Amino acid sequence: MRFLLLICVFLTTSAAAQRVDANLDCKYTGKDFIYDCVIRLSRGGEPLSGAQLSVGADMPSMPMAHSIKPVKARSGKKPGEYAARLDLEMPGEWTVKLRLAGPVRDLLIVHYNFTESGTAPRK
Amino acid sequence: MDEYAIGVLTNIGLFSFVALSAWLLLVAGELSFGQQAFFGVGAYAAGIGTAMLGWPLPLAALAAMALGAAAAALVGLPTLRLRGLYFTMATLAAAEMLRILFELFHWQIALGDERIGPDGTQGFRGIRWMLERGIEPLDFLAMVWILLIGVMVIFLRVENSRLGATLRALGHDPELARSAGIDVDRLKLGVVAAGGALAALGGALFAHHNTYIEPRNFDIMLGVHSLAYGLIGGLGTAFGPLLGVVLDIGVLEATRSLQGYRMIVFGGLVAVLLVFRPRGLLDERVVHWIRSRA
Amino acid sequence: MLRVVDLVTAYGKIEALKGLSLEVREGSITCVLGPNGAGKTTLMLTIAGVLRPRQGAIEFRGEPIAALSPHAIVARGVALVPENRLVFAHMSVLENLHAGAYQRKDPYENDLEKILARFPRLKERASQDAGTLSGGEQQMLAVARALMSRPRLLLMDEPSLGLAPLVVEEIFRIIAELHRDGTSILLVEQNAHMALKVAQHFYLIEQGRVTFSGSPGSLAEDELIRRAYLGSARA
Amino acid sequence: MIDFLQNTLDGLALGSSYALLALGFTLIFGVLRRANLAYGPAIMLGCYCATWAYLKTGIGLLFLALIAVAGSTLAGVYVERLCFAPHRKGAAAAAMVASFALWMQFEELATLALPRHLYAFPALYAGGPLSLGRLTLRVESLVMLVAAILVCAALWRILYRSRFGTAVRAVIDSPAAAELSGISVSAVSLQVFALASAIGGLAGFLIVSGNEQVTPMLGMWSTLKGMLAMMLGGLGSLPGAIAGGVALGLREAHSQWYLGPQLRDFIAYLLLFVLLAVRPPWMNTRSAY
Repeated sequence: MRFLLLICVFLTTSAAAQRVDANLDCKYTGKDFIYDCVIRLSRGGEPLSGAQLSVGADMPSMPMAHSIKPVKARSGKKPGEYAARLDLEMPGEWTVKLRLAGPVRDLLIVHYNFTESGTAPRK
Repeated sequence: MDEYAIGVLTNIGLFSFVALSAWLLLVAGELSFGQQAFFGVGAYAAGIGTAMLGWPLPLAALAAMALGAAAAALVGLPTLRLRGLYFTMATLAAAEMLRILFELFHWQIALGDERIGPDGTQGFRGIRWMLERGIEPLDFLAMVWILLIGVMVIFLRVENSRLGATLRALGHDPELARSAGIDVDRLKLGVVAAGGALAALGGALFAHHNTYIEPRNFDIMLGVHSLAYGLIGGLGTAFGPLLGVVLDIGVLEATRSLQGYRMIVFGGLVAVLLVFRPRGLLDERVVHWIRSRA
Repeated sequence: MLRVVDLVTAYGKIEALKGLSLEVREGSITCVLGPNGAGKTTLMLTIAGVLRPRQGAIEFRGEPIAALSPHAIVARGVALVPENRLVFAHMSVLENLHAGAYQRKDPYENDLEKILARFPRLKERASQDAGTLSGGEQQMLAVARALMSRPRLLLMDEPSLGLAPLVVEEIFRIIAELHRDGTSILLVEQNAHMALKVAQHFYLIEQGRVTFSGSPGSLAEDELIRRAYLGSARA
Repeated sequence: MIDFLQNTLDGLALGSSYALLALGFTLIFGVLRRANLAYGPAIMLGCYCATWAYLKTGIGLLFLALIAVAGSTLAGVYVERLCFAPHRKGAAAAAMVASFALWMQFEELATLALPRHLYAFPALYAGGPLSLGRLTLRVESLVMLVAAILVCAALWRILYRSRFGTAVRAVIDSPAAAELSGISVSAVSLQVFALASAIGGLAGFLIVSGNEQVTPMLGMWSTLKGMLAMMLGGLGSLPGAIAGGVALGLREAHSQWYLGPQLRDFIAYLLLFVLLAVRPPWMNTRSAY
């Protein structure tokens, strides 16, 4: 039954909803490429609070393997801020995947360069 | 099931498509380093279909498969007579050309307040068909595996048919196959096109799973891994490449405690395994033995 | 000098040798006769180490050699002149001869001179690529290359196959010379008539087994030749 | 015109590094008739050993070169024993995939030892480039060119004027006949692997000290460029490897100047694809060297 429903959903089209924006700011903890990250979410310029957020990461080459185990983010100090600790295997470029559940359902992809001083957006 | 387990199982399913397509050529006697490109063709085509043209996913996936088969046949035609390393290098060259074309591919349209479409090396984001329809990761997982099982059923049927025997004859000795009256060129072209379509289907699903693709997703690493899966799992049955993927991703996930040493352990294990089983775990002999028991 | 005991060699499930035994005495020419498919070439390849026997023993000067690889068997003094004249086609005649002496540690310039003197045709073509030689010349080269390793025992697999009668005579003249110089020879031949002229002892093998052995003359020649070409089963 | 000449000069320098890489690749391919995917990664590992030693002790360039060569050679020997020695008869696919598995090993080993993506490597030559009229030539390029010529000459001597060379060419010509002549195919393969990896290590050292940096990407880069140059020159031919390397370098330098890096690579692969499909006579050489 659920499968039939799914097929119906597949064949429909729908309009785009308003998108969530994300940015990331990580600090290197100094050991084994563990980073403490602050994630800021906003929608239409307004901070987005109360979302259930999990954070994962992939290397750009081989996105279906070598991914780190996603972690759940905690709510941060300010509205729209979330905190997560990422345990990366190596520094360098990572594709960070932010999966939102809760009030909004979304998947956001951002690119960052992880170095020993912190993160910088790619290019 | 938690989100993480769903993710791992989905990845295994997605990888299996491109591994099966490399395996198909391996059974026909050729090493292809180029299946990742058709995976990429499928990903881009399906992404453009749903995100830019507003098609439903099934239609976009079918278009992706057609395009993947066409691209593979186009690469296959001039290389039909190449054997061994020559064929392998030709597929690699073609795949890298396609990847560079993805890097040069800019085509964006305005949708709402943002521009959507492939943007060269910056990639193609916003392939949000699943999210817009509220399809849950678990449903997506079910869809991937239903399609994969469908493909497997076809493979296993072909395996026991005359076509399967012909295919293995071709892989065993193309000259002998030719002299036995098999139209080797047509058969090989068919295999190449089928492999392209299969990889493209995987790519179409991958693009929608990830919502974002970029040219580097389709570099040679993916191609060589796909090839390795078929050979590790075994050339005797279509379950071979699946076993290879499960072993690789499964072992990688299970050995998180070995973080940093995983590839050292796994790489060594693969090399040693191939010493003892050069045609993989489920090679023709094992498959024959299992069949005779069943 | 060479003792082969109860040798079994198989290709997959098909046994080409089914418990074959024979012996080569020091300083003798021993000939192996038999119809096509009797296992003669298999025997030679097994002694030379190219094929692994499934069971049985091969002893050379009291030492087991059955598990060794071909190059190690050459180092012990057994050299094979293979049936299909495997020469290094893209190397010169001289380089082929140097390759034959590869495992020798002593200076071998004298031997090289002697061998070139024995094969004047090769001396004329010393710097020519071996692939450009005629069939007979290639056969000479294969023999000369094997001799460069200074073997105590020379295995020759059908040295006269496909060669013109004059060349065949030359080959047999060389075989006789080598024997006079003290080299032991195990010879496989289809040309029973020529072989029996030079051999001191012969074995008749059929379907992977020895069916007769003796010295030339111990079996009537017409009977022998019939069995060597056709086999007794079909006779 | 001056641009054209300068590009040609740059291409020649780049091409000599490709030629060195292709020489090693060709040696291995000639003897084993197998492509060694771990060739580049073994070179990368050697260069990482040198980088590691430099960071720990700060020793001089000559020692670094020795370490790079020794490291690559050891890694090459390991690859031969585990991936190629067991698959001498048939199983070309297994050998190739096994060498890929070891590539993964080497890459992880390198990133374990030195986890940053990029490390500085001491410069081969501290001064500025030479000027020849309006043209400039980097000293590093000159060294690379000279090294390529010297290695090629030495290799020619080894192959055509030594006992070992006779054995190598015999194995290439016919492994079966070589064994029957008393030549151990297994030992010759191992020695050739070591020699080729040592040449690769030298090439790698010159490349990283010329670029003054080292990254794990060196592995894939060396395998790809070496293989491309080898294929362009025809499989398993030493002069072909040199010609293929130089041709690749020249073409890259020119197309980079006129077309930019992406089209440069695109044209490299297009050229290879067309050459493979058409198969001009020099790419059909069965004979190695």
